[in-house]
Amino acid sequence: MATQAKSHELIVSVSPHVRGKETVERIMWTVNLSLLPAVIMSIYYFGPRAAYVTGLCIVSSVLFEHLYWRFLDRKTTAGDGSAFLTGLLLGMNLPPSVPFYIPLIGSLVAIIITKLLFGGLGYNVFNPALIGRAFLLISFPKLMTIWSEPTAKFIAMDAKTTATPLGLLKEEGLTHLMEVFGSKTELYQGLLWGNTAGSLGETSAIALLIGAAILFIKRYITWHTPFSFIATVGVLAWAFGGDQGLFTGDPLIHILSGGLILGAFFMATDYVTCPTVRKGQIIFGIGCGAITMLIRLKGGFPEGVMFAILLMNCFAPLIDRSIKPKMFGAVKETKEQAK
Amino acid sequence: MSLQPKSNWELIKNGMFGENTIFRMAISLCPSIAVTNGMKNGMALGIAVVFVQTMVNATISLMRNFIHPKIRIPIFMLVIAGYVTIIDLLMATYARPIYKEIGLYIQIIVAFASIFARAEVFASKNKVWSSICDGFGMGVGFLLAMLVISFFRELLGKGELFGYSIIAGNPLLIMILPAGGFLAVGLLMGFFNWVDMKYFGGKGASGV
Amino acid sequence: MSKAATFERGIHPQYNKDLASGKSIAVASLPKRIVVPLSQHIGAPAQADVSIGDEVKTGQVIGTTTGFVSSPVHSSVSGKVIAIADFPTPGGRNVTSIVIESDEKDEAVDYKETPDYMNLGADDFRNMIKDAGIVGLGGAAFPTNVKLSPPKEKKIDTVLINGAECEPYLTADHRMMVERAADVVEGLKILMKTLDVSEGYIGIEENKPDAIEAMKSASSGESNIEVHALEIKYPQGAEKMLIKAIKGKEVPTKGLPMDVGVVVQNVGTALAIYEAVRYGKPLIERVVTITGNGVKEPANMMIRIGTLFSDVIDQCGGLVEGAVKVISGGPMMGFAQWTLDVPVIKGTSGILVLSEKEYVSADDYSACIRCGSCLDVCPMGLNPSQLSILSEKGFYDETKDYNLFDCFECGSCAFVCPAKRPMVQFMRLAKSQVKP
Amino acid sequence: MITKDMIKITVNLVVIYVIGGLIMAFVYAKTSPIMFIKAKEEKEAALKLMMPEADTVATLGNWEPHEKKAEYYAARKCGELKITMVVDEKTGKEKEEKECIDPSDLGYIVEGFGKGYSSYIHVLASVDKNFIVQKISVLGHGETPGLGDEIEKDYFLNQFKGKSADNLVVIKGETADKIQAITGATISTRAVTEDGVKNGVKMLIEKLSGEVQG
Amino acid sequence: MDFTKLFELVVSSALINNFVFTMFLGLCIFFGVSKKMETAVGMSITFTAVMVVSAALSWVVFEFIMRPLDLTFLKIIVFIGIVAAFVQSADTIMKKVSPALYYKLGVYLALITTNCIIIAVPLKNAGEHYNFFESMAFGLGSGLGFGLALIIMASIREKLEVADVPAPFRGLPISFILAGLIALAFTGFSGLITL
Ligand SMILES: Cc1cc2nc3c(=O)[nH]c(=O)nc-3n(C[C@H](O)[C@H](O)[C@H](O)COP(=O)(O)O)c2cc1C
Ligand SMILES: Cc1cc2nc3c(=O)[nH]c(=O)nc-3n(C[C@H](O)[C@H](O)[C@H](O)COP(=O)(O)O)c2cc1C
Ligand SMILES: Cc1cc2nc3c(=O)[nH]c(=O)nc-3n(C[C@H](O)[C@H](O)[C@H](O)COP(=O)(O)O)c2cc1C
Ligand SMILES: Cc1cc2nc3c(=O)[nH]c(=O)nc-3n(C[C@H](O)[C@H](O)[C@H](O)CO)c2cc1C
Ligand code: SF4
Ligand code: SF4
Ligand code: SF4
Ligand code: SF4
Ligand code: FES
Repeated sequence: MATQAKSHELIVSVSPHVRGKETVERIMWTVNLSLLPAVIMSIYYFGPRAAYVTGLCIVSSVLFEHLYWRFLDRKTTAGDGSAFLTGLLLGMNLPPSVPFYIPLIGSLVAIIITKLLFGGLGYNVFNPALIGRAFLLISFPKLMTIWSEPTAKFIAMDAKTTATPLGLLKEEGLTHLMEVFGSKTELYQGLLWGNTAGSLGETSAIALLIGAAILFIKRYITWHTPFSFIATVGVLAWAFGGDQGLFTGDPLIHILSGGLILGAFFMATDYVTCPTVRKGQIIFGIGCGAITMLIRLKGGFPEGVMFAILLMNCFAPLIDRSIKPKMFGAVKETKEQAK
Repeated sequence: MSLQPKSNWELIKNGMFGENTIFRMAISLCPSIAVTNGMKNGMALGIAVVFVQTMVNATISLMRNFIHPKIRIPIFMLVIAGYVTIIDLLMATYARPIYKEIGLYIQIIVAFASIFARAEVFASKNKVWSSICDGFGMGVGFLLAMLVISFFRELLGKGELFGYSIIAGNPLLIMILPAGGFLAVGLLMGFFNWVDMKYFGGKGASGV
Repeated sequence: MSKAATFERGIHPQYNKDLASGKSIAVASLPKRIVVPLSQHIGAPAQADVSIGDEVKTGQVIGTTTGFVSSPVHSSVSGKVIAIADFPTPGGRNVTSIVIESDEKDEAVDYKETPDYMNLGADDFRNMIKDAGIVGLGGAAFPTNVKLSPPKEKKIDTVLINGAECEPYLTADHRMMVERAADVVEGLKILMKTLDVSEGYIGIEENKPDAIEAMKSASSGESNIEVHALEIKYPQGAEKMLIKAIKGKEVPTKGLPMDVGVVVQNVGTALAIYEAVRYGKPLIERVVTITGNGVKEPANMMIRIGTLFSDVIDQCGGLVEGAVKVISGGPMMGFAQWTLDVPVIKGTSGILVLSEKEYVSADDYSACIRCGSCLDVCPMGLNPSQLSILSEKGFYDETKDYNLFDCFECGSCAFVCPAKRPMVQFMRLAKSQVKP
Repeated sequence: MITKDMIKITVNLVVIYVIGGLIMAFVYAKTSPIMFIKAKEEKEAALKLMMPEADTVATLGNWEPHEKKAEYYAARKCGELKITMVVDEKTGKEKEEKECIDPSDLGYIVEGFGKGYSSYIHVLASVDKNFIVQKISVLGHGETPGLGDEIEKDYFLNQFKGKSADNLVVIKGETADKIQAITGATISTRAVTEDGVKNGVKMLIEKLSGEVQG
Repeated sequence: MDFTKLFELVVSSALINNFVFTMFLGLCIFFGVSKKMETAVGMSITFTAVMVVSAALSWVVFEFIMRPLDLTFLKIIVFIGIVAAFVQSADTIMKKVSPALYYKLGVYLALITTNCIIIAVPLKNAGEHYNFFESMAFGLGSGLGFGLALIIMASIREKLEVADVPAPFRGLPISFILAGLIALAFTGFSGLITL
């Protein structure tokens, strides 16, 4: 029989025998791509230095990941795009003017200590890029808080340094911030386009939102974390952020600045380090928002997104452990058991 | 805990390496981080521990035949607390600048599991001289661990050793801060395990 | 009805039903040799009632029941018993089977026809169904008469006919509903009478409008039978999901449909019941979809139980060059076959042959990246990510905290997993290591 | 039997505790006077350092910045310093006793606390009779190493010399007549300058200016 | 009584000056009992309770006996004695009054005396001259902070249990690194309250 002759070549595997088209690589590279608009804006405003710093982060991240697996004699995962993404996000979270060893140390901490020692992609507890940045901020507090003025000239080697909008808000108050920017509209415009001082990738809200839209459409991220995060920040900023008493704050300034957009859409959503259960993600987002505002308004740092996400990373396993998805048929069971 | 007689040198060596309080037994961990942000502090506390551990072992061993087993715990506590009080007072008097920084941790030596444990499992059952060697070994093991950790932390975190500037440039400030302490101990522990596994066929620290 | 009924979560795979959905049910040629496993159902295996060398007729009982949850088997051809031995089955196990060489006459035993069958009582129906060897044709092959004998304290009020056919590729139920609509409705009426219920439903996914149409017109005279269009979503056909979609009720965890007063039967089962009651015909053949890009001429065929896969595939023009995988059942839950010398059994709803280009390798999987997709699709609302990790690392006991045994292995989680993790394998592994 | 055992245990315990207690008490008795003297000497030395040309420093009073106990002092120059040797009653040793005759105020020293980044910063500031800052020093703090702890460095402390209370204002950026903030540690700088020193000086002015002018 | 101050004291000792992450006390127990969630929770409850009570007891003894008699140099032995005695009697009472609770939490009681945190609280109270309520607030905050640290750590370590941590780092080393990263995250709270 003709058919029988082929029998021995049949592949046997467990069901299901068809699979969806998503792969880890595809997801990671798409996220990378969705950050492209923000990268372009950063190069536009901060000049070639932006490309240099970000590039250095990416190259060293991927390299560290590769070398680590080589050292352990295991298959490298350097090509799956996650190390690239970590590098990219780390770069986007650095000030433009850092010396070359800062990206290298940041990548080392992010990739080796935070990600690979914990078992690699999928096992890390903390957001690698953010730990990288926190480590750098604590280690080199001065270098990490020198903010160049965006010049929008492609060649800006020795830009003037200035303060970030949130830094101004915290140190000098809203009125001073208005003086610097002229009017509220100009401030919002600056924040939307990225024409303000800050980390490389966090300044242009529009570019980031374009990227976030791509991720939403592809369903790579859901609304739960970013929405609850941003909404919490907005409400708390409105309630407590004003200097004329309760409910006089300006939520938009807080939402558009200090890396909140970048953090809420691209970093708090990191699969590995946020809860998997969607309900848990809402709690995670609210926690991030609350801590962000606590730090911004009362704490020692002008911006709180990074620490808020890292602190909630600590709680993610606890959340995942306590919040279970609603199980099919579970309601009835409890009722019956009650009887 | 093996009770066959060991030579005194073996006892000391065992305390220093085989049963190193911090890297092997993972007890008395607090000071390994709290006072290792500079070699001076690390060494001071280490020496205090060598003193207390040795003296406690010696005293308990001397008294071992007079202590009624029912009241052994309060007695051990008294002996330990006594020596800790003595070293505390001495340092408060004669080493004031260091005491200002690490005073609390000197007092806390009283709760070190390693000291109590050695008194219980070793000194109360062995001759004076062996007990002294055991205590001394354990203490020195602790001191060594403190020196190793504080060496890295001070060098990386301040670019200094014992307060003397060694490397210029921006140091890794985090290393002398809380987070850096944990990281340094964790990385060193992992490194020692790796060496142990790769070159001595060990299975790594017993851990907790 | 305004919006198609459905359940929460689930997935949307590529359906690929048009390969065979237009093909009318053809009657397969009589097999030269059949292999009839004595255990084609859930429960105790049947006991051989014939010995080597015996002559048998079509429809003759060759294996008898041995317990309450058990089912007899019949010969599907006339001829001679030539062997009784262990043979591979599509489920992957080796099962004691009776091999019969056909004399190609297809001489049948006398079937007892009952034209006025609607006057019979429930117990008569149960006996007829039991004697006909009818088991669930939806895949699980649970003896139907057992399902129709619920314990007294469980009041059944609804019978659901499962015409969802949510598995991609498969079209057997679809064709049955289009071509045999009236008979299926009769089967449902018999079921309703057996269980003394007044509500009957037929649930059909919206991608089979002709079937919905046919069933609607066939049941138009019956006031207590309703046809429901269902959203196209896998696993719409799983009985718990179907009940949720149509009745809005959730079968409690670890419970059975009868806990919410429902009995679910597959379209094919209803048809087989009708034929058994009306014509006295035992379950000796069933409709099977032979499909996939790996087979030359996809088809829906009425095939005698015991016919080997190789015979069936030969009738469909054979395999194409580059056919890599043969699956008994659908692509989501079916079993991959290592040989084609396995028989079509009562539970075989399809033979799917995947070509190289449809095949996705799942050898190379990685750690769970906690994307949460599997949680979004698991129809049971489980946490497949956590379950798979615990099972992978050997923490079997902990899987029970995550309701391992509520997983019915639909494969939705594996389908969406970007890390390509063999989720169903992990679930089965854990299930084999702990007691429920 | 049992009572006998109990008594034995109790005696055993009591004896050992008493001995232990005595040993500790002995060490304490030996060390505590030394500790006390050293602490006093340290304080005196610190105060002296604030105004080296003064012969004596006398406590004028105390105040409570941030509800913490702090003192202020007058630094005096003596018209004549009489040194006599007396025998200490307690120790039986001879020691110097200074007597200041016809003292005149050179200036004042004030102890203050400033609310910093992560701690209250303990400072001493000396002013001349016109309340112009002469010198300040940081006695203790818990600020971040590498950032806030730059307040201990001379380049920062030296800025204060010659400034009046009005000029004790922190400026981020270059400044000659005000106090320049340490980069990355504005909070600590403010704590020292505006909270610690300036408030202290203001308090001195309030308390003493009448006296001085009068 | 100044409630704001008390509240700040609790928050500060629980979050900002967290015993584990910024003061490095109680590490042996911290690493020892944070492997399983259940033990972590049990330990947290026991700990907080013991901490508050021993802070109060020690304060009374220190202020009313030791200080008037100038016996402050005995504080180390006295405090550890108080804690030990309290733990011992709590053990006995609990066994009698609520065997169920004893069965759940009793094991942790035994662990407490070899832990430096428990002695650090009264020592610090004495050193900072806190009043009675401040001492209790400090004890409470410290206990809560320690419990929080234990619970976070346990939940993460359960996750790490299934992770591919390289062999030399498995167990204690990775836990230290983890604690370091948590401490890094906790620096976010620094500067929130100055005490
Ligand atoms: C052990 C076992 C016992 C069952 N008992 C009953 C029963 O008493 N009544 C009933 O209606 N169905 C019973 N079922 C059948 C299930 O309800 C269900 O129809 C069958 O498992 C096939 O479902 P599936 O094809 O969705 O997997 C039983 C199934 C199993 C496996
Ligand atoms: C994931 C899954 C999908 C299923 N899909 C169908 C289906 O589309 N049609 C169907 O008749 N049975 C389907 N079944 C089986 C049903 O759950 C149920 O067993 C069957 O409808 C009962 O009828 P039967 O006893 O007549 O086979 C599915 C089962 C599972 C677990
Ligand atoms: C880890 C860390 C520790 C800090 N410690 C201090 C400090 O001790 N003193 C201080 O004034 N600012 C400290 N800061 C900085 C403050 O948050 C704040 O940014 C700064 O005081 C503002 O000063 P600038 O405007 O000069 O940057 C620290 C920042 C970090 C990241
Ligand atoms: C939506 C999304 C967001 C991500 N965010 C981050 C991030 O903030 N930082 C990072 O290092 N990696 C991020 N990654 C990449 C990846 O998840 C990360 O490298 C893992 O945490 C490493 O195990 C992200 C990936 C996705 C899909
Ligand atoms: S093929 Fe599977 S999913 Fe489809 S009807 Fe049959 S059992 Fe149901
Ligand atoms: S296979 Fe199990 S866990 Fe996965 S989706 Fe289906 S029911 Fe859920
Ligand atoms: S779909 Fe796969 S990778 Fe995503 S959470 Fe589930 S198991 Fe993990
Ligand atoms: S629990 Fe096991 S035996 Fe039962 S259906 Fe699932 S895999 Fe099959
Ligand atoms: S040394 Fe602090 S608990 Fe062990």
